[in-house]
Amino acid sequence: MSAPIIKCDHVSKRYPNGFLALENVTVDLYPGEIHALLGENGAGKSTLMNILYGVHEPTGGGLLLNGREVRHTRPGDAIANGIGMVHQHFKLVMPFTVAENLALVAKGAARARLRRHADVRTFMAEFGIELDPGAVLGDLPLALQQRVEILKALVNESRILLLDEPSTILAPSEVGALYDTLRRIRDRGTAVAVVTHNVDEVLANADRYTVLRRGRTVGTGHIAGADADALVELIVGRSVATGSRIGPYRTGGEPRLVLAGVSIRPGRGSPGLSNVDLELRAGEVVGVAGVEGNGQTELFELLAGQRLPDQGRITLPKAVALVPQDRHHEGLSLDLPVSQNLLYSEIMRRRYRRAGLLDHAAIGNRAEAMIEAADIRTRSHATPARALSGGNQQKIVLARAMAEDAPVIAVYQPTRGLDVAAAEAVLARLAEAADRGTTVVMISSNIEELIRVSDRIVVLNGGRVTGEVSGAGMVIEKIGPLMTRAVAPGKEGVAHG
Amino acid sequence: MDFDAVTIALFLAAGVRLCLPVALAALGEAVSERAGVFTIGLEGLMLFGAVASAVGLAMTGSPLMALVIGTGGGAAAAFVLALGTVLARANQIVMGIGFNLLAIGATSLIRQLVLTNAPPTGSLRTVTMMKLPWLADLPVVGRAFFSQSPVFYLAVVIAVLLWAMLRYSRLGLVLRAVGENAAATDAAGLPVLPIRMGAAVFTGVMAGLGGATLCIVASGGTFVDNMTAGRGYLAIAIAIFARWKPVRVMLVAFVLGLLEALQFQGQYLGIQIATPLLMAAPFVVALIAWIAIGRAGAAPADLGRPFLRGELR
Amino acid sequence: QDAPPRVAGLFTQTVTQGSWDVAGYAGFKAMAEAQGFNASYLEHVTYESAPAALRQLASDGVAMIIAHSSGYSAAIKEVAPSFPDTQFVLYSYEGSTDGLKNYSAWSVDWDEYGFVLGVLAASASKSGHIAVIGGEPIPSAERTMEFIKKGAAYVDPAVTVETAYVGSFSDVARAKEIATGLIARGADFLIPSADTADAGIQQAADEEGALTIGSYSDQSAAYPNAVMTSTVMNFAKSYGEIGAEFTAKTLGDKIVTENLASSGWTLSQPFQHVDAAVEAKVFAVIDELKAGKIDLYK
Amino acid sequence: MAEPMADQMGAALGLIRRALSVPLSMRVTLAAFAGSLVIGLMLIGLLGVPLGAAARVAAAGAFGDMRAISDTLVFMTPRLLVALGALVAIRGGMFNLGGEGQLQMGAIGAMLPFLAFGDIGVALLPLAILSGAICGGIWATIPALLKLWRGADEVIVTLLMNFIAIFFLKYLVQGPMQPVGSNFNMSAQLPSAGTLPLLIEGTRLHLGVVLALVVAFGVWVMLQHTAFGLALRASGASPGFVRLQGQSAGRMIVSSMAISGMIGGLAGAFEVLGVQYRLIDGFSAGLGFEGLAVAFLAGLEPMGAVVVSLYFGAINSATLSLQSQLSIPSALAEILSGLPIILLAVISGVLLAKGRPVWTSTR
Ligand SMILES: Nc1ncnc2c1ncn2[C@@H]1O[C@H](COP(=O)(O)OP(=O)(O)OP(=O)(O)O)[C@@H](O)[C@H]1O
Ligand SMILES: Nc1ncnc2c1ncn2[C@@H]1O[C@H](COP(=O)(O)OP(=O)(O)OP(=O)(O)O)[C@@H](O)[C@H]1O
Ligand SMILES: [Mg+2]
Ligand SMILES: [Mg+2]
Repeated sequence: MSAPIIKCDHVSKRYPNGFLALENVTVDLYPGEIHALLGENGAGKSTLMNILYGVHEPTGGGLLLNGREVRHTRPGDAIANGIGMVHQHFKLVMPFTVAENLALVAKGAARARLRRHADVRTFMAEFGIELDPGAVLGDLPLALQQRVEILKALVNESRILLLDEPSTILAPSEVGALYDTLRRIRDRGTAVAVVTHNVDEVLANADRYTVLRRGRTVGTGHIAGADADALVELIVGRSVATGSRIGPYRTGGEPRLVLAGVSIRPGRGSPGLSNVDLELRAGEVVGVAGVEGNGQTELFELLAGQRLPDQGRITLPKAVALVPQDRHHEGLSLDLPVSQNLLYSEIMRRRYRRAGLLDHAAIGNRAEAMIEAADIRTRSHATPARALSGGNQQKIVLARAMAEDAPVIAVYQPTRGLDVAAAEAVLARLAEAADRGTTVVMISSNIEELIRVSDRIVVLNGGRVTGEVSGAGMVIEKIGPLMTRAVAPGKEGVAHG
Repeated sequence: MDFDAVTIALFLAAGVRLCLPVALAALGEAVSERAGVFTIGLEGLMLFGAVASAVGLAMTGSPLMALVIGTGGGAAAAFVLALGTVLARANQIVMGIGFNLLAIGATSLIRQLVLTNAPPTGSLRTVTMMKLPWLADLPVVGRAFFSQSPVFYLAVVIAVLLWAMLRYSRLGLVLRAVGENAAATDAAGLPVLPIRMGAAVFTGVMAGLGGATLCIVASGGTFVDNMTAGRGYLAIAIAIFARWKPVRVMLVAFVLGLLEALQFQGQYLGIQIATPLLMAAPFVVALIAWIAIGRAGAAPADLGRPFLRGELR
Repeated sequence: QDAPPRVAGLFTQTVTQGSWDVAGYAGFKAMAEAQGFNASYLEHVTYESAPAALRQLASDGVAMIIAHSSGYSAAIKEVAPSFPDTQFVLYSYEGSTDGLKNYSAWSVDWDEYGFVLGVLAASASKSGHIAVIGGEPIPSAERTMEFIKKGAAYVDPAVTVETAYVGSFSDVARAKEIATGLIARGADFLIPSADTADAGIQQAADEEGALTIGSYSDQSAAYPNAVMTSTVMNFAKSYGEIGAEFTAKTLGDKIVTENLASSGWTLSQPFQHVDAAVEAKVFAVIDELKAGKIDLYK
Repeated sequence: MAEPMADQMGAALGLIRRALSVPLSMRVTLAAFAGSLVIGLMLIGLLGVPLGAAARVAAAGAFGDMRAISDTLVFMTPRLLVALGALVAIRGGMFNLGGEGQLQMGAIGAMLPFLAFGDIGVALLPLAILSGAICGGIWATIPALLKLWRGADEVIVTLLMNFIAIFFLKYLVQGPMQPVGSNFNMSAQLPSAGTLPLLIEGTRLHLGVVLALVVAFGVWVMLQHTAFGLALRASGASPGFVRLQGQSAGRMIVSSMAISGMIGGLAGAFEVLGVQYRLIDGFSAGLGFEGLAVAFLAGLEPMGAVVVSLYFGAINSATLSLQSQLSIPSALAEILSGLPIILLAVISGVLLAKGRPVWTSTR
């Protein structure tokens, strides 16, 4: 390998609130490599990427581009130096078309090359991506939006490509396609840096890795010769059992929630639901597998009581505890303190009152206990939820749902974006709940984790249930095809099988 | 009343004259809101434009120069306002309200210190009336639309240019992107703050021209304290009502101008409706129309949000 | 030697712009200088803040407060009883002082004023179509319009008198648009009665070739093509009397009527743009009014 | 028996202590006020007035004696109430620009019982206050319902309804509410039983001032110490969150606007019942927007609104003194009101850009 194309040289970053997110971090990126950046939630991965891209400026150290010192005070500087970035939270203009979004970033010659839709198609084809240039971004499913986010980073002939958690929102099959694209880009001599929480993905696709922990580099090396357990231990600082079954296989008790012939009309970018039959029983974990956008959202809304079926019947228990997919908008009220987020449902059920007013002391005490029990890392219970890392935010949502003691708990992508340790903790709590007799419905596109906690898994595809597997039958080889095999376009009211 | 051609032409012409200052300011507001900047200070910008034009008229004696100076006054004031709302990231609503209060006082003070009480003399014909050859001789429309102030023709041209700019040009794309998602525009390497500053100053140009038109074209060069009397707020309503589309802005403003002209017709005809109720009529009509439209197209997503790079949302 | 007494003036708009307040303030200032008062003034005093302003002035030891608008009447009647040592004076119109020992008013006979305007407009109009444009439809304005109609009819019962309101006392642009519309409908003489907004009416007349008048002071210089004559309020006389009566301690519970006979106001001469006959005719009526030979309330 | 009593007393004392603890952000507010006063005095100096004298007159005018203080408080009251109304709505997720209109309707409402029943003695005042609040509340509920029913954006609706209310009041005092034979555009005067009693003889300090402070305290308790307030804040900031919690964001919008309008209505009612004693055209002169600015300057915190509106009250009585004693043009009053708003907005913005927001709750 030649010289690094860019080097983060002893970089530190202290945020204005005084929090030291990076401390003396040095990372080299070489042309023609895929470099994985690993670390638990809040370790500083995004911060590092953002510094490379000019979103944040380092408070110590600097950047060396081909050995020369450069300053990136804004993304424009980084782009001018040949850097492209795929952001963890997409930077896309949703009402614009694909072509318009690409035109926005294009500079100079690139702009001239993307003038017509046909040109845009040609450009996309270079990376094996096929999209309608006239499609409005907001109408596309997440996975396709991500393709556009990647294309944007490539428009200007990037020599360095940064990707912040690109695989988090993808189904396993899509992850493969993503790395196919990345390898093509790497092979053209581009340095590719990828942030991810998935160690297996790193081992399968990356050339080198760097691990951050609490803002410091704790290890870096070649993938050849690394193994999963060692990497996980490097990431979280202790060994974590991953990949093994959590808890025993359970058999469900009395039925608690029944869907009978439920259909929901197709909506924008979604097939709706067709004739779904499902019976959920006490004390079991039912996994719902499927590629995102195959009716999961509608199913969750049905369970949440936010939507009624257009056809068919649903019998819900008195209460369903919910862990929604979008924790920032539905799971939490970000400006409320941790305590009130934790106890919101209970407060609304007329608890924690004194003389008709809120009993803040009691709320604080109860919240402290829950924070302790759920291992939520926060400065205090009065800290606004906004100031917590994603993993810890998710723990709040889960802790609240658990505390409701509802007969059914429905969770939707509960570990998305969480580091290994945080994800393990979430799965363990769900398993415990089922052991205590709660019905757990877990909708997820992560098949591995579904297999590890579920007692049976139903597969949603095109709005229909294309199959159910249970016990030892829960293997990727069986579930994958059910998820991805083409189904006849969903016609309302047509029964399957 | 006899609905002959002349009456109708005069009525339409009055609608045009009444709407012109507001329409100009509303065009400006539409642009800054497209770029994500809510210019509540529009009223104040119009006032600064008006007082600058009056000062310009007093100094140069030329109505044309007065309009230019008024436009410049609005732009300068908008630059100062945008230093607060765009660069310093001040809350756009608060800043606008404060700016409007300040503008009432400051323009009055300027008038007292700079302008004498004597009303201006000399002809303002060059800016109040310009008959377009051939077109002005057309029946009805000739008198209504082609025997107007040159500022009106300018406004129509600007509206069409803005429409084309927003729809077809790269500048339009970038401007809309800044209003829809400033963070994405920034990540695309484009200078968000300068773009917003530019849009805000353009709003000042239009509001300044609007104020100058109110003072020079509509009021014969007389500056009166707080002479905008709510027209800035009305212009904001028009910009939103028209969903930030320039040509629609002109049409909505014109309809409101007609409703205002209709009040006068009502008064002339001795219709027994109290003046205040007549004056409320345009607002009632606008409200009803707004309710009828219902869930109109979405506002620029980043409208009113100060841009902070790397902000956690 | 005692410190000179403090007096204060209250104005609804501003003393630096328009006609009513500017001319009134000039009278107020001249009076204070002549009498050696320590004078100050408040402008832009809304009727909302008037009671507060009056209370503040009175409790500050201001000995005489002159309010230059009839709209202040209610505020004075409310505040005056609490401040018996302060003299309150109102200029414009007042019907009754409610027996207050510290309230006096110089009350203009707006009925007569309107009548004369009607007479002069009807005499000057060639088309027999005149228009009156008021600010807001306040009762005193409506009443003035009634008397303008009477005056016009006195000259020629066939004269058409159109009336309209701007809806504001300061919106020059609206006033101008309304005036332009009325001229287009055939009016060739416009009577402005909208305070600061008068400028728009006079401009419209000036541009469209109609006649108009100046209000409260001679405005012929501003609109030389259009102003036939101006009403000239004799503020010097009225304010002079107020100052003298204050010094003589004869103020309190009195209403002084200002009209043609008292030289409270007059018309500037010579008339422009019309035959001498018109001027003669108007002044003949004025003389009859002064002599009490015309009953306005018939 | 004494046990819960003491408990409640303790709770009440705790509440008061928390209400009075001045938040750190107040320093910024005070800095902006001081800055604008300095600029204002410099302007006065430029007009040729000795600075010392101006400062003395201004200070005495705002706080010099009982009368000055009561004037300041009387000017504070409507601004405070409008701000409280605005912040309740905004906290609840409705961008209520309609303070001006709600104030007009409140003023109209305050006259209705007298016009309907005449002088009916002690019952008149409470009826008038109630009627003012209800009229303001109804006026503000309309935009909320229109938003739910038609999706009509409240910014435009409230803005337009301001104009409608202003012209409606104008119409009333020029016509239906004008006593026969009157020479002025105002309604008949209220009988003394129907007005807010003066608290100190020789001043204008009326009961409404105290009631406004009580309302401020009440709003604070409601927002911070009741489940309803918690739900209101949560639904304003995160409608998706409360929906998932099984609550109706729509109901929250309606109730926050109703409360907001009632408080805004009180602002108008107290002006009529405590200051004007009658309905006068144009009595509010932009109070609605000033109140909105106060709400934002206070970071949408009720106790902050007390401090900020007090400043505006002081500015108003101080400039009145400056005018009446030094004949300083009234334009300066507007400049002095506008400056602190601008300064505070800029300081807060700069701090926000530096990553240290003054107020965390402001959206
Ligand atoms: N603007 C900010 N101000 C203050 N603290 C911040 C800011 N941005 C990030 N942080 C904090 O800095 C730390 C590092 O954040 P960063 O986003 O880099 O983590 P990460 O490694 O990308 O985590 P994740 O896996 O959750 O994406 C976290 O504790 C985070 O909460
Ligand atoms: N956006 C933010 N604004 C203000 N403060 C923040 C922000 N993000 C993080 N912080 C502060 O940084 C601290 C550390 O963040 P974080 O919760 O990520 O810690 P952590 O222990 O690294 O979490 P994790 O358990 O995910 O590893 C937080 O407690 C919080 O006070
Ligand atoms: Mg963390
Ligand atoms: Mg991250």
